[in-house]
Amino acid sequence: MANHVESLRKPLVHGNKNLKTVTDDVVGIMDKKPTGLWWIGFIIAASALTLGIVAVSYQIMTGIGTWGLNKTVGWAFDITNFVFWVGIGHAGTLISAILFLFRQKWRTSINRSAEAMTIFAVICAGLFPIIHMGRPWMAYWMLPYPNTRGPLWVNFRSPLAWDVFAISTYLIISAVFWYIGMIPDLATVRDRAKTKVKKWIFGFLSFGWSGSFKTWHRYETVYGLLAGLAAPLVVSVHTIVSFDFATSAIPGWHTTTFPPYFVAGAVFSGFAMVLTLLIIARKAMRLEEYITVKHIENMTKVIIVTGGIVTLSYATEFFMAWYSGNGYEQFVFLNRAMGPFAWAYWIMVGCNLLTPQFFWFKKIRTNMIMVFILSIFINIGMWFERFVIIVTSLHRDFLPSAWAMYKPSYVEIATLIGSFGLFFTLFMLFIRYLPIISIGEVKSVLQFKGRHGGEK
Amino acid sequence: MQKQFKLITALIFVFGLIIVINNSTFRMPGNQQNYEPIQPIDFSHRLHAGEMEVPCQYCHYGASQSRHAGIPATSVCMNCHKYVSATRNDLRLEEEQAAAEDREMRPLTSLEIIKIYSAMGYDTQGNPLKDKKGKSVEWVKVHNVPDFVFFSHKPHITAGVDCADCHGDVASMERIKQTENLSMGWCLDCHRKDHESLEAAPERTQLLLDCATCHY
Amino acid sequence: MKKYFVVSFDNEYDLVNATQEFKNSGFTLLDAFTPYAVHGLDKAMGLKPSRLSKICFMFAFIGLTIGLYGQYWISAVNWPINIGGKPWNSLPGFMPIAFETTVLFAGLGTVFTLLWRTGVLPGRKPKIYAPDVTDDRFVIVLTKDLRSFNSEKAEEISTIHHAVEWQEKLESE
Amino acid sequence: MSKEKRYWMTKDDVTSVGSVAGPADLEMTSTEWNRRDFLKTTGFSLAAFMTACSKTPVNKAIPFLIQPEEVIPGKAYWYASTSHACGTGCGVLVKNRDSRPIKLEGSPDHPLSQGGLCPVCQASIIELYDSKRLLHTKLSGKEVSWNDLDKSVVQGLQKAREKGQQIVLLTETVTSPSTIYYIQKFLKKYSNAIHIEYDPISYSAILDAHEVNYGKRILPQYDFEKADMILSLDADFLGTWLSPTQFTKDYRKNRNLEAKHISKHIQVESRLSVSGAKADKRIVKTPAEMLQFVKDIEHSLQGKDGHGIALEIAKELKHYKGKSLVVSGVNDLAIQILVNRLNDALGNIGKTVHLKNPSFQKGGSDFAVAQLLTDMKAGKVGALLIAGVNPVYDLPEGEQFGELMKSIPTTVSFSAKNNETTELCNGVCPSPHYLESWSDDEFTAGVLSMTQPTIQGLGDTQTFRKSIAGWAGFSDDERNLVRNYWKKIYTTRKKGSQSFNRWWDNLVHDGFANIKAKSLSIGRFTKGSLPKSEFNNGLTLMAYPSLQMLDGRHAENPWLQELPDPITKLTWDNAASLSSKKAKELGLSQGEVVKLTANENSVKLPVYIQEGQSDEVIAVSMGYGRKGTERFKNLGPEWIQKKATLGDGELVGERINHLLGRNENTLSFSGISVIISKTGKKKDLALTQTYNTLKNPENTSPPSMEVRPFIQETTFDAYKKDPSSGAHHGHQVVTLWKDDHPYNKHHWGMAVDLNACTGCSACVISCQVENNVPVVGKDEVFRRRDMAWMRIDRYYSGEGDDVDVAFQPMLCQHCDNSPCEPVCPVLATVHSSEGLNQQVYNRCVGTRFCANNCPYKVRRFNWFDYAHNDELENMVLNPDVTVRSRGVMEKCSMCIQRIQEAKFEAKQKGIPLADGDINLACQQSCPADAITFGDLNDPESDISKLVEDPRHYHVLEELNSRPTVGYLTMVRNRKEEKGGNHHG
Repeated sequence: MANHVESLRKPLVHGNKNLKTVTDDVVGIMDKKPTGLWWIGFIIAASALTLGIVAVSYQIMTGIGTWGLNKTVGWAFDITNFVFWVGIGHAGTLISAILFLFRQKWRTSINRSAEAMTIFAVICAGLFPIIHMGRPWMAYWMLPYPNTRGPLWVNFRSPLAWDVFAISTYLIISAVFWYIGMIPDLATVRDRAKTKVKKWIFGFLSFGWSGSFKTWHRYETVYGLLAGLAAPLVVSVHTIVSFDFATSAIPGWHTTTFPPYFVAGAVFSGFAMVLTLLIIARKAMRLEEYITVKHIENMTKVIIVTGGIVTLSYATEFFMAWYSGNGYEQFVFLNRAMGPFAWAYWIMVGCNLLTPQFFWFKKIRTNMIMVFILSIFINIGMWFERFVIIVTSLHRDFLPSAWAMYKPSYVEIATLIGSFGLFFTLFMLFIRYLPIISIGEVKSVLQFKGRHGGEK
Repeated sequence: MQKQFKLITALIFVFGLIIVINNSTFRMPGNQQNYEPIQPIDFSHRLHAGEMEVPCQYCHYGASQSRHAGIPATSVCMNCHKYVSATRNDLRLEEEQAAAEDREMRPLTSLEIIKIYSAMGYDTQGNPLKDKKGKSVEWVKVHNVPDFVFFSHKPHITAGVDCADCHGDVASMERIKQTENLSMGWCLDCHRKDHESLEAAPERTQLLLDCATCHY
Repeated sequence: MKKYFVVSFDNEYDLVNATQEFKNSGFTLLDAFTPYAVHGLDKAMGLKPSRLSKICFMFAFIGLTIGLYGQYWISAVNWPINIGGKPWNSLPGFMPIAFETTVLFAGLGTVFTLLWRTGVLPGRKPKIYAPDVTDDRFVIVLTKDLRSFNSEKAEEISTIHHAVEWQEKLESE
Repeated sequence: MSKEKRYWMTKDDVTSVGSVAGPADLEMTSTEWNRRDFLKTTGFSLAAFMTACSKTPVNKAIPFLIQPEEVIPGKAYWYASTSHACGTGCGVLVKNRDSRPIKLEGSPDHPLSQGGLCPVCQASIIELYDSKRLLHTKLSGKEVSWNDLDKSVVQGLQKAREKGQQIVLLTETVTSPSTIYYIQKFLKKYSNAIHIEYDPISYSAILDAHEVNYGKRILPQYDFEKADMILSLDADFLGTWLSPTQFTKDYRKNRNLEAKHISKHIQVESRLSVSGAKADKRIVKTPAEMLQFVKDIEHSLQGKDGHGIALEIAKELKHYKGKSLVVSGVNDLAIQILVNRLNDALGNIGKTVHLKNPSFQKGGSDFAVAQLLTDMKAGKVGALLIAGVNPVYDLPEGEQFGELMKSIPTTVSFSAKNNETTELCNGVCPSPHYLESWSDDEFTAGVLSMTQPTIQGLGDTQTFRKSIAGWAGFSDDERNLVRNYWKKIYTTRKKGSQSFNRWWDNLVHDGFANIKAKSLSIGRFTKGSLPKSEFNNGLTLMAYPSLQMLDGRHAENPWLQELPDPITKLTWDNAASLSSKKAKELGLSQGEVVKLTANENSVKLPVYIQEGQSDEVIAVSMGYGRKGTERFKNLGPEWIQKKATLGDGELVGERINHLLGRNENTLSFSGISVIISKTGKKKDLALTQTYNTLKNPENTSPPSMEVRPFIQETTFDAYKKDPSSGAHHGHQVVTLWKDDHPYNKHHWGMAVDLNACTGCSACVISCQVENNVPVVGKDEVFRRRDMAWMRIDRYYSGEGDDVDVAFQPMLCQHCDNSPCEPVCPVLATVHSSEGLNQQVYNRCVGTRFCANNCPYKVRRFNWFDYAHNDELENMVLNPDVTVRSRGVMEKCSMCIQRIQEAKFEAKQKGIPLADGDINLACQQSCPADAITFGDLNDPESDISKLVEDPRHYHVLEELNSRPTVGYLTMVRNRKEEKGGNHHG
């Protein structure tokens, strides 16, 4: 009596798993000694993080002048990195929330790591607005709190104040979403733990989860609600990030298409980063049976779509510049394509427009090495997209007397490397110490259905 | 039962903390309320401003014309202390004693006034010494406003603000003490008021709330 | 001292069917314990839909109000400051933050309510009636205190539905 | 200000006023000089939280010991005095706070400068607080007392007399009648003594030419106000030539568009100068061509054969007979004689060229110096007393001069600072800064300018006057030396019938007095014969004084080193300017270091590509490569990628004086044959502006906007027909919002008249001094992080040597709908109820969004803690303005401290603020009166009238940021042919 569902859809998990083996596979990673590949990755990431810490400490002690900025180009690497990381942070919540709402079951084996990636990326992103300040020790002034200054509040009309709320809300909600989703799995780990310490730690972390169905019942409701909240949130966050530019007066920034453009770009870059990470993780952690080629393929399809939106946005920008008849706007776009930063522009175009086109071919989509390489190209392209938007718009804006060039300093480059270090260090720790696949959710979509499956 | 107990404990703790913060020396950074440092000379405002009713601007003459009210030069002290060298009590005692002992009154100089004399380079009787140069008294500044605040006494005096409004009842202070916290909120309490002595029209009040009223 | 009748299954179908039958046979279900959220079990157990979505809406509304009114009060009432010639009440400019506070309040409010109501809180010890409920066991717990509890009937239903094992438990465990 | 401000006279007991030398005696010391530290402390308030609870930082308040009369701590006092920064003698008002000068402003009533003040003079105040100043007398390198030095010098003088050797007084042009008097006494006492004057930037040829034409070696006074037609032959009279501030003021008066007629200015020059930039017509000629050109004009004037442009100009000159003026800055006798002939032929003498009331600003003789060199070589000189000049640096034969000096037994130098010459002298006499000394100067006949000390001397200094008087046998204190001289001759020179004491008091109070000019006998005009001129053809070198450095005497002034040259926008360097055509021809690019060889000497300089310059001329500014500038080696913030301002053993720029030559008896600064060769090296040029036109780069120029419309320009002809010509179409502003922000009381506004602005940059320095703007060093400027709140944008239009130049002072526009304000998350920049865009430093967290969003890019960020380490130098800081710490944004505050002060003052007096009560720092110092500031709400104010002027416009009006700083269209006196709106 084969399950008739099986004949319609390919299984989401390979390898004929049952409930027990799923637990063993996922929790087993945490019990085993880490592989050499993990150590290599961790050491590289931790070194990069150390470099970043040194660079940021030096910068905070000496001054923002240790970056290559000047009075004309007031933002460059800092906000580029910020927007880049926020963008990366979008795929996770999108996978877990929006795909959840659309009942896309294939998300179950990747959503945990994608969400973790979101949180780590948002942490990386959140750092930049703080360290890019001239006086980061005053960062708390961004929050409206009663004080003895009158009280003096904050400017709610500033996109940066919006950012504070958007990023922190996003971080909080994502983290809660992630953690709530992980509680049942933490309980599983707790119940399998052999050492006392581990038992105690996971006992604490799992909040006394007992698997009670009354709890599960409410939990499911809340999970759905959170997904419902996170979906518009994820859109709002990058919309607000795009407002940083869209509400300004600078040609090349002052653009109404920015919100959808940025959101699509964020999903685009986020999926690319998820691909990069998962291709490493499934290899390093031997999770090929859970994170299957089908997952990878599905994600490349999302990339094709969002890549298309990004392409359309580039075209729209140029069209609108021409159509507006606004000379400054037109100049900025010509300057992007043919000015001193044309190289950055063409890297962006090359990576973001051409790369996704390869994914039309199934052969490429299913070739993990190709997908990995192409995903990295997209990451690079999307970093340059933000760089191009920020730097080329600023360096030649209205008054030619103020036109200037920008060149990053070593400290800035080290800070960028450091942010990758932070991201990968956290991710490495995550795949080692926490269940990287949502055990409960995978179990719920197993093709195996008890006595029909033949175990008994 | 236990739950309620915990809740009550927590509440008591929070309220306690608030009370402690409000009523102790625990202050926000930069807040020097109740600062009452020991000064090099035991100068009594109570005696001078209170009992003797010396007007504030006799010594702090800069207040109406300048940013700083100014600490009087030692020579200003000498305007009176050329003649007044000890407290009335001491003088009366000496007078009585001299009368009792049937002798001339000995010149008396109180220890604090000797400090003024020595600052001027005078001897203990207040007579100039030839080879001695004076040295200014180094007072401890009590009312400190951060450097990014431009505070000028002049417009405040012009607007009819009383010295005591900010400096407290100096006439009753033995040693000078900062009675107000001098926080920005405290400044604004006054700058926001439409009180009549300032003859403030609404736009005038707005003017007093401009950042550049104090920060530039 | 409360007594419980604990039945374990190894798949969700048996669990759901057994639950249905226990319920129909007039047993008092204390709870069920499963490794994942089993669909259909709520109906079998006769659980009402959760009211958390209403809670969520309430918190969202509070968040929106605080967000909007807070910004208005700060910007236009408490200390109106001329910022780039913008109106005191720059409502369109207040929207992003109002949206964020709405989501934040709704999300956190709902989650905290969930944790509070279900007692899933840091430091809590779980009540375990049978092993492996977080792994591959599906467990039904029936209250055995009532005089009406029919042990034979219970065992019978368990057997019919391929229960892996069943046992009696005391609360102290 | 001029009406209301009281000038204070120094009391006769100077010491009581200026008694405060060190910070120790000043009240509130700790707070006034450590503002920045405070900002920093609060910055770390989180960290300080713990300590702050228990510990309070103790501030000391140290009052005066003896209360000086009329000095209230914290109150500013103003004294009238005279600037000696460059020898033109502008009248200054010295702002004293707590007994120390902190700012110089032009004295509005002074007949010469008329309230203007050049950047050099503005900046000279910091040299008072130079911690590397000479403060003690030295004899052979050892510190000695004045008595010992006097003894030694007198011995030396006597020895020279015994040996029959010459005693030479080598000075700059001496303008002080009392000093001249004591010098004469000295010369009388030492009969073998001679007095030689020379000017490093020589005007010798003009003086000599007058000797040829009029039999008297004089420098006439030029009246640019009366000149309706100005022909300037390489005379940068608005920038550096002779008396630029005075000339700018006068020039401006005849460029007033309300009049039916404005002057026409034709500039013939080899390089692009500030005056050339303002000229209505600019003709580029090499020096050799220029000589021929003047001859052509003369021929045309005489009605002989004339052709081309020379004929045209001659015709025009003729048209303005008696109302024209020909000047030349070329130090060449032939050209100067021709200029005299032209002026005579045009009947300008006595009208625009005054010989009877000549200028004494420059009187040096190149011939005398050449003679001195010969004498020195012959060993005839036994004692050399040098004052105010630096011959080892200044003279082309400087090195030789230094060698020869060594063999002279007695050499004494009077200088405020160590320089190339003092290093080689036996005796070093520290001169006081002019702000600590007494002086009387007659810079132009009939105007006596007074200099009084405004601070007690910071060192053991003494004026040249006092020493020379002492050696001549007149010992007295500084003040009496001057006063007694005037007491003696008072009756012969006075105007009016005041008693001497009264006259003296007024003189000191006003800073100047009109006196009777000494009568001069001027001979009748004779044509004279033209000497041969040696202007080489082919590639020639031209050395010119840059507006900041002049002859190099202010090379140690950090403000001037960082002031961008108005034309090149170059700081911290001089460069070899080449025309773009020539550079292309030679295959040189900007910044490439080339070797220039002339007169057997060579120098290595980076190339700067300059528009509007003759292809056959390499122009290099003088005043660089001064010893002492090595002090700036480590100026600027320290960090890993910092490039030192100077390399090891390097000086700021290169000295080029040794490349100059002598032409008969005059020093030639131009037309010197030069060989240029590549070195293969490159040098970073710290430019504050790198894109020089309003035209978009060719490959990225959009079809709808070839030229950016920031400069409105028209011709006078077009302006007369339509005053709004040159204007761009106005933008209709529609708003959805109701206006929440009426400005009920005041609404401050500013207008900058582009027609008046000469780009001289006086405002830039004035702002820097007033607002404590830091100096950041070459590397930071190179990285485009200069901090000046006010910058002067300079745009070229046209091509090759036919370029037009427009200057546009750019400062915070104080937009009513400021783009910067809504983006600040912490309310650090908000709008005041008087329409000012306020920047609150202590609230700023440094997101820099405001600067990014500023369409005018006028915000400045403190990338580092810029050095304020020099305690003495910090005395120049304005105590009313916060010194900004690292990490905060800053920008023009519209001198809010001045607005506030004026309001306090008016409030105290109980009278409303009147138009003109508030003078901003930039506005006050502007020699061209280009800046007007006032209340837009007052319909009678000057600014309100200017806003209504058809010429008034806003830059980037279409953004609807509603700036309150506006500009007035530039009008060139041209025929309409070139069309209005050249710039766009």
